[in-house]
Amino acid sequence: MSAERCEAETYRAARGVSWVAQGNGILVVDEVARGSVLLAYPAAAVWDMACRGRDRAHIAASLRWIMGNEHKVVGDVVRECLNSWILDGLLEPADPARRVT
Amino acid sequence: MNESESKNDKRRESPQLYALVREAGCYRLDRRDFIKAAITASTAFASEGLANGVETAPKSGSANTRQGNKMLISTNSKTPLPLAHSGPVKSVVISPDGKLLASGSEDGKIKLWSLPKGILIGTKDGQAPFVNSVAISPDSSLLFSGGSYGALRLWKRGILPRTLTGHSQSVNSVAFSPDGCLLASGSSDKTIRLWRGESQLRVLAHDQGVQTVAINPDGMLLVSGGEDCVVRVWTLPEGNLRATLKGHSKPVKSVAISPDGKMVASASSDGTIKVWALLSGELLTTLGSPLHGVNTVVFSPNGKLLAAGSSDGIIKMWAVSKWTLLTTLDRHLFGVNTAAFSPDSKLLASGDNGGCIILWELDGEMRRWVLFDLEFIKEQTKLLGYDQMERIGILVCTCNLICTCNLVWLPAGAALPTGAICVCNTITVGAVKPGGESKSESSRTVIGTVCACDKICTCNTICTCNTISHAAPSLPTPSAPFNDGGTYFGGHYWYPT
Amino acid sequence: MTMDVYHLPTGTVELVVSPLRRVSAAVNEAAIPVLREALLWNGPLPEPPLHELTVALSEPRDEPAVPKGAAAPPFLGLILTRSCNMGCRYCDFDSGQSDCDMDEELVSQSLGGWARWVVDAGGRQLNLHFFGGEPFVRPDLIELAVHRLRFLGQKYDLPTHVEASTNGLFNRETLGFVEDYFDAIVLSLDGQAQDHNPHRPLRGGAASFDSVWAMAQALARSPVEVCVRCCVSSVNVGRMPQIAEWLCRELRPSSVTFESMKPTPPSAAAGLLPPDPLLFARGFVAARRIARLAGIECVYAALSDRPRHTFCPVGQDAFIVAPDRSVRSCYLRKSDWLAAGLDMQLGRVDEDGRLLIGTEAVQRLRDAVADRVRCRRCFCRWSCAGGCVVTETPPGHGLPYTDYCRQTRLVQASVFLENLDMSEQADELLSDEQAVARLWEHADDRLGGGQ
Amino acid sequence: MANLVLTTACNRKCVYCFAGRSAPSGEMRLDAAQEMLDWLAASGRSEIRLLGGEPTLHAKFPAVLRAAFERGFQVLVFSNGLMPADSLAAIMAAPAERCRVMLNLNIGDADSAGLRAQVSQTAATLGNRAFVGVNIYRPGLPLMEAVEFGRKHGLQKVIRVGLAHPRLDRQNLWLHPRDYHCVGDELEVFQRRIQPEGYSLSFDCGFVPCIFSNDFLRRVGMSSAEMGCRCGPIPDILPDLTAIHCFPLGELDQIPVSGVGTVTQVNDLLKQRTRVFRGIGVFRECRRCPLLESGQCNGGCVAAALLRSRRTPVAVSAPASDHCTVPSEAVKTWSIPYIDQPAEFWATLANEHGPALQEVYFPIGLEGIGSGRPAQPDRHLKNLLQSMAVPMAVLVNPLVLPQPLEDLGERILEELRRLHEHDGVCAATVADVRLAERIKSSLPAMRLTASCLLEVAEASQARLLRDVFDVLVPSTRMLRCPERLAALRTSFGQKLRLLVNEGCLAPCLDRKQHFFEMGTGCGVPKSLCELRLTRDPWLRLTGTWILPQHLHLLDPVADQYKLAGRVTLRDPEHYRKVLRAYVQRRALWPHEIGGGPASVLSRLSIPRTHAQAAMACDHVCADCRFCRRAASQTTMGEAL
Repeated sequence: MSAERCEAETYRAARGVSWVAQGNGILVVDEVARGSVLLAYPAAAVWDMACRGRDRAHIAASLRWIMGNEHKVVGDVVRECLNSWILDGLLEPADPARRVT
Repeated sequence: MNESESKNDKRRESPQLYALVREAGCYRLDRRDFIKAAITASTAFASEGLANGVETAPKSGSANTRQGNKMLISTNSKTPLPLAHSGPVKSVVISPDGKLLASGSEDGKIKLWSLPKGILIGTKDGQAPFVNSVAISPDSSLLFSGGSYGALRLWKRGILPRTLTGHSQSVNSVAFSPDGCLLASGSSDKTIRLWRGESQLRVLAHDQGVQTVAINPDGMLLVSGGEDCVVRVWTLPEGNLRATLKGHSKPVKSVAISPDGKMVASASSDGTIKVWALLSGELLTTLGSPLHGVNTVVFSPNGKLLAAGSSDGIIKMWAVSKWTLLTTLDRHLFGVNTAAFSPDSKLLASGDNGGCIILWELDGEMRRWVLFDLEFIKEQTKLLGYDQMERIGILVCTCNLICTCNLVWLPAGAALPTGAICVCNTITVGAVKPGGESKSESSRTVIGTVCACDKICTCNTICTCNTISHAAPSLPTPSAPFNDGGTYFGGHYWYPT
Repeated sequence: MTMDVYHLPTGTVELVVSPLRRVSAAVNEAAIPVLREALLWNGPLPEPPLHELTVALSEPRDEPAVPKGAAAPPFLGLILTRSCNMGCRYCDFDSGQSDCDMDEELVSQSLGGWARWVVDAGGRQLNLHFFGGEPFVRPDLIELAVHRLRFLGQKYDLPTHVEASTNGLFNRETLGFVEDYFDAIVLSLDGQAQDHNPHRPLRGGAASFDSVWAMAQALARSPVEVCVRCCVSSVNVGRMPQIAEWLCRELRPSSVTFESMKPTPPSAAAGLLPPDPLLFARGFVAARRIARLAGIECVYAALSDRPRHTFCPVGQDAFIVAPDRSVRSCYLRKSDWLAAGLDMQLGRVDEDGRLLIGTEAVQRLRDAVADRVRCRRCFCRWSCAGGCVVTETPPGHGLPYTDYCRQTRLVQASVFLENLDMSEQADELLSDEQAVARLWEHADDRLGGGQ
Repeated sequence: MANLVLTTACNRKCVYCFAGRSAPSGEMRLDAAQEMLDWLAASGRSEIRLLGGEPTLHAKFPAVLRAAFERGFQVLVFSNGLMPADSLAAIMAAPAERCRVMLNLNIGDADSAGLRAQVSQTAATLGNRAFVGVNIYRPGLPLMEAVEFGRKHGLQKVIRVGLAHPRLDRQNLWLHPRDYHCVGDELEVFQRRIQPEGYSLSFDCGFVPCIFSNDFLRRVGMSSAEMGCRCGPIPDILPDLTAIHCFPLGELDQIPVSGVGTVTQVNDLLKQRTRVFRGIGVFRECRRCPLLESGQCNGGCVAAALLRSRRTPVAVSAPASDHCTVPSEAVKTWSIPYIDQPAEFWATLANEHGPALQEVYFPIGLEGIGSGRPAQPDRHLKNLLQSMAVPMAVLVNPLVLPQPLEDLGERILEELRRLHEHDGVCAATVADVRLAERIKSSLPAMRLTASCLLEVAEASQARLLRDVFDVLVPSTRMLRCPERLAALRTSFGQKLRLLVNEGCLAPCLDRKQHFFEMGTGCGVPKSLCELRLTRDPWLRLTGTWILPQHLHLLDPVADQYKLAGRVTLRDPEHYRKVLRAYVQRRALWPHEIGGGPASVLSRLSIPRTHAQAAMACDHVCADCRFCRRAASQTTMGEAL
């Protein structure tokens, strides 16, 4: 996928995945594969914003402020989180029509 | 009376304290306690049908077992009862119109209960650590209470309570004259003081502390009894000693005059009740067994019955004509301190040392009622024995998690509070002598008073239902670390000593 | 050793109160000289009825000392924006402010700097509260701030707590975010439609009750704790008990706070007057009884069961960051506290994210709130503590009681009587005009003060 | 027990109803109901409940009732009181103790006079066959109305209280978790008032222990664990013969019942389905709560917990087949006792069982210390150790050290060091925590196992032993509670080894005396148990062994298994037969497996139904008639 199309893409939780804010992280539960994972920050922020329909660019920008001065590695944190979740089947790209500006 | 005049006579009044609160009302409780306090209050209202001030559906008509704060005692065995006071009930009295029962207790509270429904109308703070005696005026409008530190207070509906100062020590007994204009108060400062309205008329001296006073129906004679084991008869209103009735070997706890004014009964800690002819002072009869001290004696208004409550919790009832023992009422778990008949002699109210008030119906269905105060029913679980699990002690397999004993758990490794006794059967080193124990006694390892097991106490097993066929452990008193007959279970327990 | 014993005529009984010793009592008029003689000129201990009270009142107790040393901020306030989507009739925060909104960098830096400050001061929880105009006008900043806070919470291994004061006008998506991450919401709701709409119309003047009520009910069904803040003016002062009963039945919030409206130019223009102190006190006492039955706490800001020097963040070392990077102790506008002759500025957030806090500014504010002339002689000295230092007791304030003082004294006296289990006397006080007048004119409540 | 949803039709519209649309509307055919009853009987269940909408509206309700009685079931009918006459007559015709009715009363809201009269009329006819049930959907409900209703009609003195739970689509009226604490306090005050009159409370699902005080839990005779773990499948079987976890979670997963092994297996599959949500909890504070962490509470109602989560509904259609197979037998490893056989015997065992043979454990050979066992012949031990034919482990569980650890500690450590360096023994089972600490510090390479004699049964204990021991053998008395074993395993964090053929009646306090006498040789081991078992022969059924044919029930929670009985398995042939049966899961009877008194005395055969029931029974054996009846049926009677 070309970079900017990938940047503009939004996501949503896959079917059968539910998540709840738990402590200072997020507990993601996959009802089908019957697994659950507790996401710590900054992954939790990426998940939260992804599920609320923010696109990659907005997530990266916000993450820079969220992590404060450790923002140098923001770019690949976002990419790595999103890709791993998509591979695990927790996250799926929302259809482009539902892009949230 | 113009403004300044009312101001001056207010100033000349004796100083009065109406109410006192330490830990000034903290109205910002933690939300959960706040809810608890409110819920109890609201359910109390709900039970009276006044939830949030809205009248709920009226109760079903049938004579059910619970009305207001009165509950039928259905079991015949002596089970623990819900309590009316958090301390011993020292005095109960029923108003001449039969509509009000006042009870004074050592928790410093005076509680007013409406009869016959038995609803708790009000709780007054007796302004003294103990309230020893209460009396209601013949016109049922005034209530007098005598308490510790010489507190003698007059309560009247609608006006603020007033204190009659004079006694230096605790006031043990208060009695109205039948016409209601004279009040007698006996106190441990060896004096009996007579009051008319709020002013003091006369002071009569006794050798020892005065325990009880009574005035005869025509208001001409006053009978008093005290620690000098003697009953004295005084003339009223002059107050000179008319007779001294000797016979008791221990302090006289209570005196009562028969409605026809001919006889006076005195109850004493020596366990006997002596009935004297009031005018001649001659001993008519002696009742009761010298086993337990008798704390109260009272004649029924119709003159047929004499009731006496003793410190073993049993109320005995005699027929006045032939002094035959009619019935024994045995439901109190603690000593009976006080008793009072209703004006129609159909109801007897009795209060005991545990804070229980029981109403005995003397005719018709002969039912027993107990008065309870919902608000404070929460704290009384320490006294109420909770229903023991009737698990017999045969061996069990992987058993469940019911704990039948009143022990307090600590998570493994937790520090022992100071002064607590730890009883645990950890697998410890060197606790058992090489010879092992005899077969008969089960091989439990007693570790003495302080837990000697290793630093990490691995014994926090969840209590299993008991195993060896001992009786289910009775409620261990804090002094005895754990009951001898019962078993104990794995776990790191301590008793709050 | 402080005297700290106050006495107050309430018409039927005399109220004797010692807040520091947490003792309150009701006595008759004749007992006052006896107590005064026993306590002030250590005369003989009076006999029984007053004996116990005198012993309690003569226990030595020191006044709480003014805090010294480094600032220990209980919470961080963020004024994300001064703009607001409502046009409340009594609000003089006209949204056309110059120092408009915060930017992301300031939000991130102020949270980072403040978290370090709390960790150094040994704090055990990171509390964040959103002030402003209407914080939810900028949901993106809210989202950023909350995630930043939780990131810091995870970094320093401290639990986090997020609250906001809001007017309840936010959309469903923001509601989702609030349900997930917010611990408490202070919702401004001035009663039912007939009370709320005259006070709080939308910008264009349209009624706002329906949308606020829908959002309130959604919040009530969420795990967020809802604290309702009800502003009382002459319009709805008569309906306080009904409002309390309706809230407890329909919304079951965790607490209901009643505040009297402060007169402002817009409110005068709209013809809204502050509530009459006596009517407010009657309404509050009745509302409090109803709320207690439903197990819900009824709060009046000036009541407190613990002695304190100040009833608002000022003087409690709170850091409130405004959009102009300044760190201040009060969320009112700068022009307000400058007009009152006070400088609430504590410091500022510098460019690379450090909090520069002037320790002498913190100490100056602590001392400023600690001693208010008018309050020295009033029995609400340790609970109301002078009210708002900007509007009620600015420096150089006069001695006579203002309407706010009168209202607070009456409410406090009634609540004391209620706690003494003398509700009838409280009702008698509230219904007896002369008794109220006498209480209000009672210049010096101190037992030793001139009669 | 199990719930049969006979029909979804209902003649009332309760505001809080969470049965609602979770089940496809319809009525269970009579033959389907009979098939279900047979299946439940085969699964060893003795009690069923008839639910629905309103079960008594089922066209052939009397016939269903008769079918249940024919199969010896205890029946409990959940009804709203508006019963057709024939159903009421059928219930009245049934024997009183076999058929009870729970009348679900709508207290607090304004029932029409007609409705209330009809319910009262039904209650009056049922009398003490019925008891009142109440659903709490808001705080401040007048609970006393239920007691007065029960008193007026002479119903049983039991009030069943339940919380109204939310459906996943949140369309019904449910009790919000923020009001749980108010309801908890109301129930405490209510219980206090009705207790003197002999009324007792019974609790439906979804309650959590933190809303009640310890006093209250004691008074209702429940531990915090019992109050906390009430959310679990029963299961509910819908008219189309699919099983669901419960009504609120109806749409989460439906498992077709026909073809599945037993009810317990269906329950396990449903439990696995919701296990993943257990960590959420109904309150925000649940995540920091020690009760949840220690397994005493499983976070209350999952449906209420799911309120806090963002969910995308599951529309996965479960393939019918794969849900019905019994979970595959994972290869489990075995720790087996050393008997004095030459190295060849162990070599044959090793290659026969291969990876399944974890280790052979032998008692430490120090004179005077003993392993709580009489001295065993160990002629071949030395060369078995040298031959390294099979991994070895040493047993150091001197239950009762004759001297304090301070003097014995050094000798034990030095012996272990010798075994470790010379003979390559790198595993030890220890029964004393301080001893284990010393071994861990001086011999870090040694894998330590916590012996079952430590009586580890509580999650907080397991957490403490986490950094000292590598494997934990829990107390045998909880061997039959898969939930508690799972909780223990999570809090221990490492491996769990279950001792399966230890027949000892776990909490028997004579056990220490028994081991002590064996260890010091100054008594006869049988002397203690025989006395008790002759008096109550049925107690042998309460032994804690798990037979090979029932091991699959423990597979989900066990990492390793252990075989005990070094004395009773002395004969090599018998030893190999028992080991082969356990590893390959072929049926055996208790008297064949050896280990513990229950089997030593005489032949004992256990009916399959009894073994199954023992896994799911409430373990209150003291007054449980089930084992007594089973004992009379087995051949044990004449054997003794």
